[in-house]
Amino acid sequence: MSEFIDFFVGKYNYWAFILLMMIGLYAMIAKKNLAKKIIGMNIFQTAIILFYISTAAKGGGASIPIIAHGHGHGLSEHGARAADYINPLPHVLMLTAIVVSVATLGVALTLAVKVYHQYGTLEEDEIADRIRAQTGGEP
Amino acid sequence: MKLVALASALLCGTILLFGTAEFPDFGDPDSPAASHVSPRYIEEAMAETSAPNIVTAVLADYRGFDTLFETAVVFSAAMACFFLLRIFGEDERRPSEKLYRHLPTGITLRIDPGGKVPDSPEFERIDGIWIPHDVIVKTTTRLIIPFIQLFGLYVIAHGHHSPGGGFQGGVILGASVILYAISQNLRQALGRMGEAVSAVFCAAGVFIYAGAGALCLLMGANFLDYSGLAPLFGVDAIQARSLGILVVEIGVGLAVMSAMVWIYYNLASMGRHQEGL
Amino acid sequence: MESIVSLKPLAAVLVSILVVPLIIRSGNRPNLREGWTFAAAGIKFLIVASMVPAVLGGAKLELTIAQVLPGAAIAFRVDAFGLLFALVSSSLWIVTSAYSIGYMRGLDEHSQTRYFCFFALSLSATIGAAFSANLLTLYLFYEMLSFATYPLVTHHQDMEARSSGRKYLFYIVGSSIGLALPAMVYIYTVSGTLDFAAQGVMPASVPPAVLTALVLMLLFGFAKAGVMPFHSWLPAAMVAPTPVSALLHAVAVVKVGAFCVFRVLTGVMGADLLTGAGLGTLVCYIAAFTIIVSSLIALSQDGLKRRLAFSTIGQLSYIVLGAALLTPDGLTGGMLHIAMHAFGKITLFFCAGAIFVATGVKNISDMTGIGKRMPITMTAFFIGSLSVIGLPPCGGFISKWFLVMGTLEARQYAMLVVILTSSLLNAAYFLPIVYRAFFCTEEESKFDNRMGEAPLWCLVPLKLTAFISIILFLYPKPFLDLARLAVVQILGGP
Amino acid sequence: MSPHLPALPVVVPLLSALLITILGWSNRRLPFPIALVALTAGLLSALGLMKDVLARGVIGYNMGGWDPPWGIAYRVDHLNALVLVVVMAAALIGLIATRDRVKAEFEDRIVPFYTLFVLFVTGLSGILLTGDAFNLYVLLEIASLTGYALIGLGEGRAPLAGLNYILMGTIGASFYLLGVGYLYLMTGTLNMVDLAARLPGLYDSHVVALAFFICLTGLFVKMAFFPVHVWLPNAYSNASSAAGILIAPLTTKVMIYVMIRITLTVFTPDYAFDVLDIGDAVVWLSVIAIVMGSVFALAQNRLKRILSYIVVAEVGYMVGGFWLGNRAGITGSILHIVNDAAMTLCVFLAAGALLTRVPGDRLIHLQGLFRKMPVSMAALVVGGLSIIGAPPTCGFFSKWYLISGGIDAGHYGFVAALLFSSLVNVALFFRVFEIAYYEPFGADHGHDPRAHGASGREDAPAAMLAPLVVVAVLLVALGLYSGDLVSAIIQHAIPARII
Repeated sequence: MSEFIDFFVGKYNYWAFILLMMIGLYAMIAKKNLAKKIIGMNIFQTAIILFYISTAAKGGGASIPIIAHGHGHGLSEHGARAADYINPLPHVLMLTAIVVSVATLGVALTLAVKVYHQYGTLEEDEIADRIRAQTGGEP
Repeated sequence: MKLVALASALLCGTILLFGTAEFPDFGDPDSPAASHVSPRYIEEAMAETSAPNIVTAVLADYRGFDTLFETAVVFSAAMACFFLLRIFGEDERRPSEKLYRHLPTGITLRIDPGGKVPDSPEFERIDGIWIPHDVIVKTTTRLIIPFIQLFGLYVIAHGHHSPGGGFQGGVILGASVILYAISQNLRQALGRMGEAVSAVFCAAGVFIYAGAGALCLLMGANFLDYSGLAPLFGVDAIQARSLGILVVEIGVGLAVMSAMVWIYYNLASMGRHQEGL
Repeated sequence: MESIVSLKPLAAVLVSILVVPLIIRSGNRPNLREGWTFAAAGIKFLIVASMVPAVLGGAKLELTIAQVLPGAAIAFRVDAFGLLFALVSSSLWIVTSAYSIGYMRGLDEHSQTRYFCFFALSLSATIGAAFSANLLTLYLFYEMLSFATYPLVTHHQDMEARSSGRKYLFYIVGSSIGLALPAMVYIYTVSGTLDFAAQGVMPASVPPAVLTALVLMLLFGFAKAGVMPFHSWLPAAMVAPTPVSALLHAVAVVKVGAFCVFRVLTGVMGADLLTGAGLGTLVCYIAAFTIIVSSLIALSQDGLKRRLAFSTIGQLSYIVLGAALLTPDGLTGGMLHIAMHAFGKITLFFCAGAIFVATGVKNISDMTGIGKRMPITMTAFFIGSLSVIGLPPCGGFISKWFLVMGTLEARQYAMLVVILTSSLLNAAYFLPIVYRAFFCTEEESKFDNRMGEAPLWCLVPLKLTAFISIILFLYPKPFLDLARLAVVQILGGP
Repeated sequence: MSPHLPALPVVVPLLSALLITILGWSNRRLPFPIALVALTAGLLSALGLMKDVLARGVIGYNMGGWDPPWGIAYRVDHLNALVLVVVMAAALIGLIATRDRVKAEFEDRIVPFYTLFVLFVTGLSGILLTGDAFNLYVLLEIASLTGYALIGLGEGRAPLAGLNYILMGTIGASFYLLGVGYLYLMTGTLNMVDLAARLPGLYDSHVVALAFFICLTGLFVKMAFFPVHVWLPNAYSNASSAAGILIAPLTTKVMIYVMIRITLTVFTPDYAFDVLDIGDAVVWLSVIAIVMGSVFALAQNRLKRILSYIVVAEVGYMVGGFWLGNRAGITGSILHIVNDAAMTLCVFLAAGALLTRVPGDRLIHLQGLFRKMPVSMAALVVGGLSIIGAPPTCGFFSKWYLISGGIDAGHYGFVAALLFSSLVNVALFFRVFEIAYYEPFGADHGHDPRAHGASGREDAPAAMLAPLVVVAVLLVALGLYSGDLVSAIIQHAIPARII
């Protein structure tokens, strides 16, 4: 039992991201409303961002990756130690991923607006009904 | 459908959980991620790029190429919104009546489609959802906006030393314009920062970034190798990197700000740039 | 045996492709258009004929177009057998072109420009197949021929043409992609080459079961050979205009199929390998079955062209049989039969077409007494029949003679019986037509006594081919020499 | 050649896309020439790269002057140089051919259209050249986002199709990102070569296997591999014909390249084919993909939908061929990337040309088009024959290698699926040809066409026909030169240990 608790406690960050991801995936597949699907998509992306960020953490008092007293001309007299700062790379990567997810969200919302314009609804089954009414069932 | 969704989500989750057993623990300082590539950034970034904020150094220099395309993603998203949504001219499905407000008296005229439009400067065209009295909101935002913008500039400029940089600063700047648009109205915001300005600024921001990289090429260095710009700045190679980072951060800030504003314009008014939020 | 690099094979193939744009350009000036066709046909025949001396001298003319796969290029190699086939097809193109003019104009058919274009393309494909140096090139031209003839088969563009066209494609393309292609790739995988070589290219390590499967896949895969049960496209394709049926379905298309089977059995598999595995006999029996059954079906057909079609199916299997006998005389007989049957059968088709142009009659039962109205046509028909049956004084006798010798040589006495039986059946379905045409009472005759032959453009070609059929009996030397040489080349003699 | 050549195929289009917006905003005549110059330069630099690679082997290029694995490095070898040339050429031809269509379909949106399209090409060429797994994700998103936008603006159901494309595409890209994250977690690096160097010690780790599966799943979504193909048919068939022509030949092919790259370079063939030993399973999946793609195509009654489902089946060809894991199969797969790009371009371009003169792409609209638009139909025939796999068009040769790979691997199910799909393609295309060949003459057989008016010929504008004819000729040329292509380039793109 204690092993299990160790396992769980030691890796709770991964549990959290997996849970978020499942929520996002569920929303994308199960929800009929396109806006909710888009929200699910965003949750899904956020879960992955959480995963990356959590890998950057370092125990033992590591600080944010900004070198203290780093002002002035930068030669290596400051001598930063890797263990003192958390891993900057995942943060960099996720800055990019956040921007990408925002951009995707923007385009997705744009298309949702267009769909709403066209069919007057964002419910998938109602849209399907309208399409059937318009085209007489042909694809 | 719900069952299928639940099943696939659970399946996906279980498979992923199964993998976590071999993961390094949370915060493990000896994990491969913490010990292979990243130590060099922490230990050398200051010496190599003269930027104490390691995230900025990695973002804009070591992995500056990623960031260039990150900016391009923002630009393409804004362009995509414009491409998909923008409706030019009058919306044919709703031939709109036009509303004009006589400024001195506050009287609103409704001009039916095809009617004569008053062309005196005393008349201002307004939207149907125009709300006359929102003095508190308008005044407060007018007071706040300059400070927001100042802070945005600070965040861009201070990205070397503190959390911040082009993206963050750009978003803050963009937010200030969006706040203006929300508190006043879309028409006025467009008057301050028109669509063409947003579009060209957005492209120009990315162009500054990519152009800086291309300039390095012209100077004989690799793409985005700012040390090649040293002769232009008149400083040594490491300082040149630091300055190069600043230049691209400015470009990013410009692009992100304009992109935010531009996306807002199109989304808020469904591409008609009138009757919007 | 020397090899000469020569552009002639390519030129022979290209000449009828290059003429297509000219035909299209002069589409609204029929005389000029047909002039181009004749020019191309003449040039093609001359090019082909000019290769005869070199080939008879034992040389092979070669040209590699593109090395598309390691060990398998798109390449031409003119050997005696290919040249024999090319000689037959290119000479008959000239005749058929003349006949086409008479037929198409006589019936005022639509889309004649398209017709002549695809005709030219089909001829390119046929010559290309004849000169192929390997199975890959052969397959290329085989497929090209399939697609180029589709618009010809469906020329009438009515419902019947459409369904026949579908059937045609289904059988021809379906079998070539579904059976021949995988077999080819398999052969390539195990042997690393697809070249035709004396005694084949198959390594001895291939297990007999696989070998049997390959032979059957290729035999049926080249469905243009019309071996049963892959034959029923042929009668269906008779909806095409008669010159198409004549050239393509009695000469070019079906002979390409038989040619492919011949090449596969002799050039890819190899005579010794097949004999060793007993596969020659297997193919013999399949061919024999086709010969007998198709002759029996032909007996019951009333449509003249359909009867000819079933006759063709049987005659094609003679060629396959000849190849499968795997003895020198059998092979010679098979090859000669390509030529002899071509001249005989094309005469018959020309006659069928001429009858249709002149009288509009398609069924044999309506032809009673037609001999008095169209004596020249029916005389030619008689000569053609004799050639196909294999009686002197016609060329067909010679090829059949060699086939019979081949069966004896191979000790396949059952096949001897088959050939003889089939000859009787041939006679039984052809001669009554001639008999009815000439010998009937006034009351029975469905035509009055006025002479009424088809237009001259139709008449001259069929006289010519009938005449050649007789000449070939008296003077078979060019073809016989080529065939004998080809047998030597195939069996890998000195 | 300049040492900076590897940067150019990405940098030049990127800068040009921005210039299109900056300069084109006030002058609507500029976008097309700028795009033309950009893609021409892109193609030339791609050809230059190809030449360099042939002469010198693998070329590396460090962005920002930082050595890998700290910086982002480009790595050009035979494989991506080849695909880059294909992508650039297809994009350039598409650009020229669609000029009039774009003018007609997007008259107010010329600037964003060309900006997005050039960015799309930028993203693709970046994907092809990059040697960094995360950089690939960013570029993937560039290409996807612009693709969503270009496809989303069409008629009818285009926005809905675009939205579904976004949802699925994002799942795919996110899965890829997650897989890269797992790799990063286990190795601490993102550079492909460095990953490959550090992975062998971890081959028995479940996480690495999981990372591989996650990446692969994500890429399957992106390349529209059955059964996660559902976004593709709607997206491609509803897109405007210009967008369809420009996008359809490229996206799936580049995704297949990514799969090959990840499998061969990052995970190495030892791991993918021997340690994991999933080749057989994936090939069976692709058998299903091929068969289902073909069957679905049969059920369609619109030309562009037929073509879209054929694309789905063709994806199965390439995935299956690659996962056969032998030289012939992988050769076939890579060759098919080249050929399928050309074939898809040809048929979509032909469909686009037809759509300039007929009201819609339902099969019934195609009646009598052989007479009306002979050149466009002839090109469609060539494209169709190539997709069927008739020699000497290029489709035959890649199919040849694929079948031969299937026989080598003893995977007869795959061989059967390929043949089945060829036969279905015969049925599909000849149904189209038949309709285009017969209809108006069906009723009055033997009728003299001159009565219909010989001047009924009304083909697409020459500006569209010329590129179309070029592509059709290219299909045959590619076929004839496929031997050289394989021996000079593709053989070097496959690791030597694969036999």
